[in-house]
Amino acid sequence: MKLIYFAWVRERIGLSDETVDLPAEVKTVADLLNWLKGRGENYSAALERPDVIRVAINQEHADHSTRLPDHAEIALFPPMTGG
Amino acid sequence: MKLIYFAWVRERIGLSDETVDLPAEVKTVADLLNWLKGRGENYSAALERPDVIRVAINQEHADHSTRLPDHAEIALFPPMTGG
Amino acid sequence: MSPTCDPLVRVQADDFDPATETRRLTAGRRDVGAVVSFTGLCRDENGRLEALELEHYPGMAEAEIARIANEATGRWPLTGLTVIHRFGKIAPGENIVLVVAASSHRRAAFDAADFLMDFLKSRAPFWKKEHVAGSTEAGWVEAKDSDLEDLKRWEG
Amino acid sequence: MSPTCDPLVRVQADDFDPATETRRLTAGRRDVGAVVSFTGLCRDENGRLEALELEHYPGMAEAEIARIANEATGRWPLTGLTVIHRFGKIAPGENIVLVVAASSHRRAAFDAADFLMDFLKSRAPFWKKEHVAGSTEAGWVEAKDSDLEDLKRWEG
Repeated sequence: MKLIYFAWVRERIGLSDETVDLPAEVKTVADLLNWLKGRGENYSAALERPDVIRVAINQEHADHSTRLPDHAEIALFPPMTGG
Repeated sequence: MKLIYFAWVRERIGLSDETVDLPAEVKTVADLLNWLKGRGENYSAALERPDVIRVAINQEHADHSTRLPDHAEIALFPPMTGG
Repeated sequence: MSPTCDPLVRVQADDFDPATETRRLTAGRRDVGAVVSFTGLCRDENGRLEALELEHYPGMAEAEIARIANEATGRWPLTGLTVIHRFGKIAPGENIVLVVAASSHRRAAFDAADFLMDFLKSRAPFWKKEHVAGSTEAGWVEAKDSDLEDLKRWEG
Repeated sequence: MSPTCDPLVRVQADDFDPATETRRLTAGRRDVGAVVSFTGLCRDENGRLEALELEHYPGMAEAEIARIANEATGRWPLTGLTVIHRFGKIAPGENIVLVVAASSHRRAAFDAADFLMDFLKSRAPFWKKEHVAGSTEAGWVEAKDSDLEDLKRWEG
Protein backbone atom coordinates (compact mmCIF):
# COMPACT_ATOMS: atom_id res chain seq x y z
CA MET A 1 0.00 0.00 0.00
CA LYS A 2 1.33 3.44 -0.92
CA LEU A 3 1.14 5.91 1.98
CA ILE A 4 1.64 9.63 1.51
CA TYR A 5 1.86 12.30 4.20
CA PHE A 6 1.36 16.08 4.22
CA ALA A 7 2.03 19.12 6.41
CA TRP A 8 2.77 18.33 10.07
CA VAL A 9 1.88 14.67 9.61
CA ARG A 10 4.73 14.50 7.08
CA GLU A 11 7.07 16.51 9.31
CA ARG A 12 6.43 14.42 12.44
CA ILE A 13 6.73 11.09 10.65
CA GLY A 14 9.77 12.38 8.81
CA LEU A 15 8.75 10.90 5.48
CA SER A 16 6.82 12.19 2.46
CA ASP A 17 5.67 8.77 1.40
CA GLU A 18 6.39 5.08 1.79
CA THR A 19 5.11 1.74 0.58
CA VAL A 20 4.07 -0.74 3.26
CA ASP A 21 2.76 -4.28 3.47
CA LEU A 22 -0.28 -4.26 5.71
CA PRO A 23 -1.14 -7.21 7.96
CA ALA A 24 -4.39 -8.91 7.11
CA GLU A 25 -6.18 -7.58 10.22
CA VAL A 26 -5.78 -3.95 9.01
CA LYS A 27 -9.07 -3.61 7.17
CA THR A 28 -10.24 0.00 7.60
CA VAL A 29 -8.73 3.49 7.68
CA ALA A 30 -9.07 3.45 11.50
CA ASP A 31 -7.16 0.13 11.64
CA LEU A 32 -4.44 1.65 9.50
CA LEU A 33 -4.02 4.68 11.77
CA ASN A 34 -3.87 2.43 14.82
CA TRP A 35 -1.34 0.09 13.20
CA LEU A 36 0.87 3.01 12.08
CA LYS A 37 0.92 4.46 15.62
CA GLY A 38 2.69 1.34 16.78
CA ARG A 39 5.52 1.72 14.28
CA GLY A 40 7.60 4.13 16.34
CA GLU A 41 7.72 7.41 18.20
CA ASN A 42 7.61 9.50 15.03
CA TYR A 43 4.35 7.79 14.02
CA SER A 44 2.81 8.00 17.47
CA ALA A 45 3.69 11.75 17.62
CA ALA A 46 2.08 12.32 14.22
CA LEU A 47 -1.04 10.26 14.96
CA GLU A 48 -1.48 10.86 18.71
CA ARG A 49 -4.95 12.30 18.05
CA PRO A 50 -6.27 10.10 15.24
CA ASP A 51 -9.62 11.93 15.27
CA VAL A 52 -8.07 15.06 13.70
CA ILE A 53 -6.29 13.14 10.94
CA ARG A 54 -7.90 13.48 7.52
CA VAL A 55 -7.59 10.70 4.99
CA ALA A 56 -7.85 10.46 1.22
CA ILE A 57 -7.99 7.21 -0.71
CA ASN A 58 -6.87 7.56 -4.31
CA GLN A 59 -7.17 11.34 -3.97
CA GLU A 60 -10.72 11.36 -2.61
CA HIS A 61 -11.70 12.21 0.97
CA ALA A 62 -12.58 9.11 3.01
CA ASP A 63 -14.01 8.42 6.47
CA HIS A 64 -12.10 6.56 9.12
CA SER A 65 -14.64 3.75 8.82
CA THR A 66 -13.93 3.22 5.11
CA ARG A 67 -12.56 -0.21 4.16
CA LEU A 68 -9.17 -0.09 2.52
CA PRO A 69 -8.95 -1.24 -1.11
CA ASP A 70 -6.29 -3.81 -2.01
CA HIS A 71 -4.08 -1.38 -3.84
CA ALA A 72 -4.37 2.35 -3.35
CA GLU A 73 -2.69 5.64 -2.58
CA ILE A 74 -3.66 6.48 0.99
CA ALA A 75 -2.89 10.05 2.09
CA LEU A 76 -2.85 11.22 5.71
CA PHE A 77 -2.90 14.90 6.58
CA PRO A 78 -4.14 17.53 9.07
CA PRO A 79 -7.36 19.52 8.53
CA MET A 80 -6.93 21.67 5.44
CA THR A 81 -6.20 25.39 5.64
CA GLY A 82 -6.25 26.54 2.04
CA GLY A 83 -8.44 29.17 0.44
CA MET B 1 -41.81 74.44 -5.09
CA LYS B 2 -39.42 72.88 -7.59
CA LEU B 3 -40.76 69.65 -9.07
CA ILE B 4 -38.56 67.26 -11.05
CA TYR B 5 -39.64 64.14 -12.95
CA PHE B 6 -37.82 61.04 -14.16
CA ALA B 7 -38.31 58.08 -16.50
CA TRP B 8 -41.92 57.40 -17.55
CA VAL B 9 -43.26 59.98 -15.09
CA ARG B 10 -41.22 62.59 -17.01
CA GLU B 11 -42.31 61.20 -20.39
CA ARG B 12 -46.01 61.10 -19.55
CA ILE B 13 -46.08 64.57 -18.00
CA GLY B 14 -43.96 65.86 -20.86
CA LEU B 15 -41.72 67.95 -18.63
CA SER B 16 -38.38 67.36 -16.91
CA ASP B 17 -39.06 69.91 -14.19
CA GLU B 18 -41.20 72.87 -13.29
CA THR B 19 -41.72 75.31 -10.45
CA VAL B 20 -45.21 75.52 -9.01
CA ASP B 21 -47.06 77.51 -6.35
CA LEU B 22 -48.87 75.03 -4.16
CA PRO B 23 -52.24 75.87 -2.58
CA ALA B 24 -52.18 75.98 1.22
CA GLU B 25 -54.16 72.74 1.57
CA VAL B 26 -51.40 70.71 -0.12
CA LYS B 27 -49.48 69.68 2.99
CA THR B 28 -48.08 66.19 2.34
CA VAL B 29 -46.54 64.23 -0.50
CA ALA B 30 -49.86 62.42 -0.95
CA ASP B 31 -51.67 65.79 -1.20
CA LEU B 32 -49.17 66.89 -3.84
CA LEU B 33 -49.70 63.78 -5.98
CA ASN B 34 -53.45 64.21 -5.73
CA TRP B 35 -53.29 67.90 -6.62
CA LEU B 36 -50.99 67.26 -9.60
CA LYS B 37 -53.38 64.62 -10.99
CA GLY B 38 -55.99 67.35 -11.42
CA ARG B 39 -53.73 69.50 -13.57
CA GLY B 40 -54.44 67.76 -16.87
CA GLU B 41 -54.50 64.51 -18.77
CA ASN B 42 -50.73 64.25 -18.93
CA TYR B 43 -50.53 64.44 -15.14
CA SER B 44 -53.38 62.01 -14.57
CA ALA B 45 -51.74 59.55 -17.00
CA ALA B 46 -48.42 59.82 -15.15
CA LEU B 47 -49.93 59.57 -11.70
CA GLU B 48 -52.90 57.24 -12.29
CA ARG B 49 -51.46 54.80 -9.74
CA PRO B 50 -50.04 57.09 -7.08
CA ASP B 51 -49.05 54.07 -4.93
CA VAL B 52 -46.26 53.13 -7.35
CA ILE B 53 -44.82 56.65 -7.52
CA ARG B 54 -41.59 57.12 -5.57
CA VAL B 55 -40.74 60.50 -4.11
CA ALA B 56 -37.54 62.21 -3.03
CA ILE B 57 -37.41 65.48 -1.10
CA ASN B 58 -34.12 67.32 -1.51
CA GLN B 59 -32.59 64.14 -2.97
CA GLU B 60 -33.62 61.83 -0.14
CA HIS B 61 -36.32 59.15 -0.37
CA ALA B 62 -39.57 60.18 1.35
CA ASP B 63 -42.87 58.49 2.22
CA HIS B 64 -46.18 59.67 0.82
CA SER B 65 -47.17 60.71 4.34
CA THR B 66 -44.19 63.09 4.68
CA ARG B 67 -45.08 66.77 5.18
CA LEU B 68 -43.72 69.03 2.46
CA PRO B 69 -41.09 71.59 3.51
CA ASP B 70 -41.65 75.22 2.48
CA HIS B 71 -38.97 75.21 -0.16
CA ALA B 72 -37.59 72.04 -1.63
CA GLU B 73 -36.76 70.01 -4.69
CA ILE B 74 -39.43 67.33 -4.92
CA ALA B 75 -38.69 64.52 -7.36
CA LEU B 76 -41.31 62.05 -8.63
CA PHE B 77 -40.30 58.84 -10.38
CA PRO B 78 -41.16 55.17 -10.94
CA PRO B 79 -39.61 52.36 -8.88
CA MET B 80 -35.89 52.28 -9.57
CA THR B 81 -34.31 49.71 -11.89
CA GLY B 82 -30.58 50.42 -11.60
CA GLY B 83 -27.85 48.08 -10.48
CA MET C 1 -12.06 48.13 16.44
CA SER C 2 -13.39 47.96 12.89
CA PRO C 3 -11.17 49.40 10.19
CA THR C 4 -12.96 52.44 8.90
CA CYS C 5 -12.76 53.39 5.27
CA ASP C 6 -14.06 56.17 3.15
CA PRO C 7 -16.06 54.70 0.25
CA LEU C 8 -15.27 55.86 -3.27
CA VAL C 9 -18.50 56.54 -5.21
CA ARG C 10 -18.66 57.49 -8.86
CA VAL C 11 -21.60 58.01 -11.22
CA GLN C 12 -20.37 58.38 -14.78
CA ALA C 13 -21.15 57.86 -18.47
CA ASP C 14 -17.72 56.37 -19.16
CA ASP C 15 -16.79 52.75 -18.78
CA PHE C 16 -14.71 51.60 -15.81
CA ASP C 17 -11.97 49.04 -15.34
CA PRO C 18 -12.59 46.57 -12.50
CA ALA C 19 -8.88 45.69 -12.36
CA THR C 20 -7.82 49.30 -11.81
CA GLU C 21 -10.43 49.75 -9.10
CA THR C 22 -9.37 46.54 -7.36
CA ARG C 23 -5.71 47.53 -7.45
CA ARG C 24 -6.62 50.85 -5.85
CA LEU C 25 -7.90 48.94 -2.79
CA THR C 26 -4.97 46.53 -2.47
CA ALA C 27 -1.80 48.20 -3.79
CA GLY C 28 0.91 48.60 -1.17
CA ARG C 29 -1.23 47.13 1.62
CA ARG C 30 -0.67 44.07 3.77
CA ASP C 31 -3.94 44.12 5.73
CA VAL C 32 -6.33 43.10 2.94
CA GLY C 33 -7.21 39.41 3.04
CA ALA C 34 -10.21 39.34 0.74
CA VAL C 35 -11.50 41.33 -2.21
CA VAL C 36 -14.96 40.67 -3.63
CA SER C 37 -15.87 42.44 -6.82
CA PHE C 38 -19.26 42.44 -8.47
CA THR C 39 -19.61 43.58 -12.08
CA GLY C 40 -23.09 43.99 -13.54
CA LEU C 41 -23.18 43.86 -17.32
CA CYS C 42 -25.76 44.69 -19.95
CA ARG C 43 -27.22 41.35 -20.87
CA ASP C 44 -28.91 40.68 -24.17
CA GLU C 45 -32.46 39.40 -23.94
CA ASN C 46 -32.58 36.74 -26.67
CA GLY C 47 -30.55 38.74 -29.18
CA ARG C 48 -33.22 41.43 -29.50
CA LEU C 49 -31.67 44.14 -27.33
CA GLU C 50 -29.81 46.92 -29.13
CA ALA C 51 -28.91 48.93 -26.05
CA LEU C 52 -30.00 49.89 -22.59
CA GLU C 53 -30.43 53.53 -21.77
CA LEU C 54 -29.89 54.42 -18.17
CA GLU C 55 -31.50 57.57 -16.88
CA HIS C 56 -30.42 58.84 -13.48
CA TYR C 57 -31.09 61.62 -11.01
CA PRO C 58 -27.83 63.61 -10.93
CA GLY C 59 -26.82 64.57 -7.43
CA MET C 60 -29.22 62.19 -5.72
CA ALA C 61 -27.63 59.18 -7.46
CA GLU C 62 -24.23 59.96 -5.91
CA ALA C 63 -25.77 60.90 -2.55
CA GLU C 64 -27.92 57.79 -2.26
CA ILE C 65 -25.10 55.42 -3.26
CA ALA C 66 -22.87 57.15 -0.69
CA ARG C 67 -25.55 56.63 1.98
CA ILE C 68 -25.75 52.90 1.16
CA ALA C 69 -21.94 52.61 1.03
CA ASN C 70 -21.55 54.32 4.39
CA GLU C 71 -24.14 52.01 5.89
CA ALA C 72 -22.04 49.07 4.65
CA THR C 73 -18.78 50.41 6.09
CA GLY C 74 -20.59 50.82 9.41
CA ARG C 75 -21.90 47.26 9.33
CA TRP C 76 -18.78 45.40 8.21
CA PRO C 77 -15.07 45.93 8.94
CA LEU C 78 -13.98 46.96 5.44
CA THR C 79 -10.55 48.20 4.43
CA GLY C 80 -11.92 49.66 1.19
CA LEU C 81 -15.15 50.05 -0.77
CA THR C 82 -15.71 51.35 -4.31
CA VAL C 83 -19.00 51.73 -6.13
CA ILE C 84 -19.29 52.92 -9.73
CA HIS C 85 -22.58 53.19 -11.62
CA ARG C 86 -22.80 54.21 -15.27
CA PHE C 87 -25.59 56.12 -16.99
CA GLY C 88 -26.43 56.77 -20.64
CA LYS C 89 -26.53 54.26 -23.52
CA ILE C 90 -24.95 50.91 -22.79
CA ALA C 91 -24.64 48.10 -25.35
CA PRO C 92 -24.98 44.37 -24.58
CA GLY C 93 -21.77 43.00 -23.11
CA GLU C 94 -20.79 46.37 -21.63
CA ASN C 95 -20.36 47.13 -17.94
CA ILE C 96 -23.12 48.85 -15.98
CA VAL C 97 -22.17 48.75 -12.32
CA LEU C 98 -19.17 47.82 -10.19
CA VAL C 99 -18.88 47.14 -6.47
CA VAL C 100 -15.51 46.26 -4.96
CA ALA C 101 -15.33 45.47 -1.25
CA ALA C 102 -12.02 44.76 0.51
CA SER C 103 -11.60 43.48 4.04
CA SER C 104 -9.32 41.48 6.26
CA HIS C 105 -12.11 38.93 6.38
CA ARG C 106 -13.72 36.96 3.60
CA ARG C 107 -17.29 37.03 4.90
CA ALA C 108 -17.28 40.81 5.43
CA ALA C 109 -16.17 41.39 1.84
CA PHE C 110 -18.82 39.02 0.43
CA ASP C 111 -21.64 40.37 2.58
CA ALA C 112 -20.81 44.03 1.96
CA ALA C 113 -20.75 43.58 -1.84
CA ASP C 114 -23.98 41.57 -1.77
CA PHE C 115 -25.69 44.17 0.47
CA LEU C 116 -24.55 47.03 -1.77
CA MET C 117 -26.04 45.40 -4.86
CA ASP C 118 -29.36 44.63 -3.16
CA PHE C 119 -29.74 48.23 -2.03
CA LEU C 120 -28.46 49.80 -5.24
CA LYS C 121 -31.11 47.91 -7.20
CA SER C 122 -34.04 49.32 -5.33
CA ARG C 123 -32.81 52.59 -3.81
CA ALA C 124 -30.35 54.20 -6.22
CA PRO C 125 -32.23 56.54 -8.61
CA PHE C 126 -31.54 54.90 -11.96
CA TRP C 127 -34.07 53.74 -14.55
CA LYS C 128 -33.39 51.37 -17.44
CA LYS C 129 -35.00 51.68 -20.85
CA GLU C 130 -34.62 48.95 -23.46
CA HIS C 131 -33.95 49.81 -27.08
CA VAL C 132 -34.99 46.83 -29.12
CA ALA C 133 -33.58 45.96 -32.55
CA GLY C 134 -35.98 46.77 -35.41
CA SER C 135 -38.34 48.78 -33.23
CA THR C 136 -38.63 52.51 -32.68
CA GLU C 137 -40.42 51.97 -29.36
CA ALA C 138 -38.23 51.82 -26.30
CA GLY C 139 -39.69 50.30 -23.15
CA TRP C 140 -38.95 51.00 -19.51
CA VAL C 141 -37.76 48.00 -17.53
CA GLU C 142 -40.19 47.20 -14.72
CA ALA C 143 -38.99 46.83 -11.16
CA LYS C 144 -39.31 43.31 -9.78
CA ASP C 145 -41.03 42.42 -6.54
CA SER C 146 -38.06 40.17 -5.83
CA ASP C 147 -35.87 43.28 -5.58
CA LEU C 148 -37.77 44.34 -2.47
CA GLU C 149 -37.64 40.79 -1.13
CA ASP C 150 -33.86 40.97 -1.44
CA LEU C 151 -33.75 43.92 0.96
CA LYS C 152 -35.41 41.87 3.69
CA ARG C 153 -32.35 39.62 3.81
CA TRP C 154 -30.51 42.43 5.61
CA GLU C 155 -33.07 43.21 8.30
CA GLY C 156 -32.73 42.55 12.01
CA MET D 1 -32.70 24.88 -18.71
CA SER D 2 -29.58 25.93 -16.83
CA PRO D 3 -26.63 27.11 -18.89
CA THR D 4 -23.93 24.52 -18.38
CA CYS D 5 -20.32 25.50 -18.25
CA ASP D 6 -17.07 23.67 -17.91
CA PRO D 7 -15.15 25.08 -14.94
CA LEU D 8 -11.54 26.12 -15.44
CA VAL D 9 -9.40 24.89 -12.52
CA ARG D 10 -5.72 25.69 -12.07
CA VAL D 11 -3.29 24.91 -9.24
CA GLN D 12 -0.04 26.77 -9.77
CA ALA D 13 2.98 28.41 -8.13
CA ASP D 14 2.74 31.49 -10.34
CA ASP D 15 0.64 34.53 -9.63
CA PHE D 16 -2.60 35.09 -11.55
CA ASP D 17 -4.33 38.15 -12.94
CA PRO D 18 -7.98 38.48 -11.88
CA ALA D 19 -8.67 40.88 -14.78
CA THR D 20 -7.47 38.40 -17.40
CA GLU D 21 -9.54 35.63 -15.84
CA THR D 22 -12.63 37.81 -15.71
CA ARG D 23 -12.22 38.84 -19.35
CA ARG D 24 -12.00 35.19 -20.33
CA LEU D 25 -15.55 34.70 -18.97
CA THR D 26 -17.10 37.81 -20.55
CA ALA D 27 -15.26 38.62 -23.80
CA GLY D 28 -17.48 38.48 -26.86
CA ARG D 29 -20.54 37.34 -24.90
CA ARG D 30 -23.91 38.99 -24.47
CA ASP D 31 -25.47 36.53 -22.02
CA VAL D 32 -23.43 37.39 -18.93
CA GLY D 33 -25.26 39.72 -16.57
CA ALA D 34 -23.15 39.35 -13.45
CA VAL D 35 -19.57 38.49 -12.60
CA VAL D 36 -18.51 37.97 -9.00
CA SER D 37 -14.83 37.58 -8.33
CA PHE D 38 -13.24 36.69 -5.03
CA THR D 39 -9.53 37.21 -4.50
CA GLY D 40 -7.92 35.89 -1.34
CA LEU D 41 -4.65 37.59 -0.44
CA CYS D 42 -1.84 36.85 1.98
CA ARG D 43 -2.56 39.11 4.93
CA ASP D 44 0.07 40.23 7.34
CA GLU D 45 -0.56 39.34 10.96
CA ASN D 46 0.54 42.51 12.78
CA GLY D 47 3.63 43.11 10.65
CA ARG D 48 5.29 39.91 11.85
CA LEU D 49 4.61 37.64 8.88
CA GLU D 50 7.42 37.21 6.39
CA ALA D 51 5.67 34.77 4.10
CA LEU D 52 3.12 32.01 3.93
CA GLU D 53 4.18 28.67 2.56
CA LEU D 54 1.41 26.68 0.97
CA GLU D 55 1.84 22.94 0.75
CA HIS D 56 -0.58 21.03 -1.44
CA TYR D 57 -1.39 17.51 -2.57
CA PRO D 58 -0.63 17.53 -6.30
CA GLY D 59 -3.30 15.76 -8.29
CA MET D 60 -5.84 15.67 -5.52
CA ALA D 61 -5.81 19.50 -5.23
CA GLU D 62 -6.92 19.85 -8.85
CA ALA D 63 -9.35 16.91 -8.60
CA GLU D 64 -11.00 18.14 -5.40
CA ILE D 65 -11.38 21.73 -6.64
CA ALA D 66 -12.88 20.37 -9.87
CA ARG D 67 -15.38 18.30 -7.83
CA ILE D 68 -16.43 21.40 -5.85
CA ALA D 69 -16.60 23.52 -9.03
CA ASN D 70 -18.74 20.93 -10.80
CA GLU D 71 -21.06 20.79 -7.81
CA ALA D 72 -21.46 24.58 -8.12
CA THR D 73 -22.22 24.49 -11.84
CA GLY D 74 -24.88 21.88 -11.10
CA ARG D 75 -26.46 23.99 -8.37
CA TRP D 76 -26.47 27.39 -10.08
CA PRO D 77 -27.00 28.44 -13.72
CA LEU D 78 -23.49 29.70 -14.43
CA THR D 79 -22.12 30.84 -17.77
CA GLY D 80 -18.53 30.50 -16.55
CA LEU D 81 -16.51 29.51 -13.50
CA THR D 82 -12.77 29.80 -12.88
CA VAL D 83 -10.86 28.71 -9.78
CA ILE D 84 -7.12 29.23 -9.34
CA HIS D 85 -5.20 28.28 -6.19
CA ARG D 86 -1.51 28.98 -5.70
CA PHE D 87 1.03 26.94 -3.77
CA GLY D 88 4.58 27.65 -2.59
CA LYS D 89 5.89 30.76 -0.83
CA ILE D 90 3.59 33.75 -0.89
CA ALA D 91 4.48 37.15 0.58
CA PRO D 92 2.03 39.49 2.36
CA GLY D 93 -0.04 41.44 -0.14
CA GLU D 94 0.23 38.70 -2.77
CA ASN D 95 -2.66 36.72 -4.22
CA ILE D 96 -3.44 33.21 -2.94
CA VAL D 97 -6.74 32.17 -4.47
CA LEU D 98 -9.17 33.37 -7.12
CA VAL D 99 -12.76 32.41 -7.82
CA VAL D 100 -14.63 34.05 -10.70
CA ALA D 101 -18.28 33.11 -11.24
CA ALA D 102 -20.28 34.47 -14.18
CA SER D 103 -24.01 34.11 -14.70
CA SER D 104 -27.00 35.74 -16.28
CA HIS D 105 -28.21 36.31 -12.74
CA ARG D 106 -26.67 38.22 -9.90
CA ARG D 107 -27.63 35.91 -7.05
CA ALA D 108 -26.30 32.80 -8.83
CA ALA D 109 -22.91 34.47 -9.33
CA PHE D 110 -22.70 35.61 -5.70
CA ASP D 111 -23.82 32.30 -4.24
CA ALA D 112 -21.57 30.18 -6.43
CA ALA D 113 -18.45 32.21 -5.53
CA ASP D 114 -19.34 32.16 -1.85
CA PHE D 115 -20.00 28.39 -1.93
CA LEU D 116 -16.71 27.73 -3.73
CA MET D 117 -14.72 29.61 -1.10
CA ASP D 118 -16.45 27.86 1.80
CA PHE D 119 -15.72 24.44 0.33
CA LEU D 120 -12.19 25.25 -0.84
CA LYS D 121 -11.26 26.27 2.71
CA SER D 122 -12.13 22.97 4.27
CA ARG D 123 -11.95 20.41 1.46
CA ALA D 124 -9.16 21.42 -0.92
CA PRO D 125 -5.88 19.77 0.19
CA PHE D 126 -3.74 22.82 0.97
CA TRP D 127 -1.93 23.61 4.21
CA LYS D 128 -0.54 27.00 5.24
CA LYS D 129 2.65 27.48 7.19
CA GLU D 130 3.62 30.87 8.57
CA HIS D 131 7.18 32.11 8.33
CA VAL D 132 7.61 34.78 10.96
CA ALA D 133 10.17 37.60 10.81
CA GLY D 134 13.15 37.06 13.12
CA SER D 135 12.27 33.44 13.85
CA THR D 136 13.57 30.24 12.36
CA GLU D 137 10.49 28.33 13.50
CA ALA D 138 7.63 28.19 11.05
CA GLY D 139 4.20 27.27 12.36
CA TRP D 140 1.32 25.49 10.69
CA VAL D 141 -1.91 27.50 10.56
CA GLU D 142 -4.67 25.72 12.47
CA ALA D 143 -8.03 25.03 10.86
CA LYS D 144 -10.90 26.94 12.40
CA ASP D 145 -14.10 25.38 13.66
CA SER D 146 -15.91 28.22 11.90
CA ASP D 147 -14.73 26.81 8.57
CA LEU D 148 -16.87 23.73 9.15
CA GLU D 149 -19.75 25.91 10.33
CA ASP D 150 -19.54 27.73 6.98
CA LEU D 151 -20.24 24.48 5.12
CA LYS D 152 -23.55 24.05 6.93
CA ARG D 153 -24.85 27.18 5.21
CA TRP D 154 -25.19 25.15 2.00
CA GLU D 155 -27.03 22.13 3.36
CA GLY D 156 -30.61 21.14 2.58
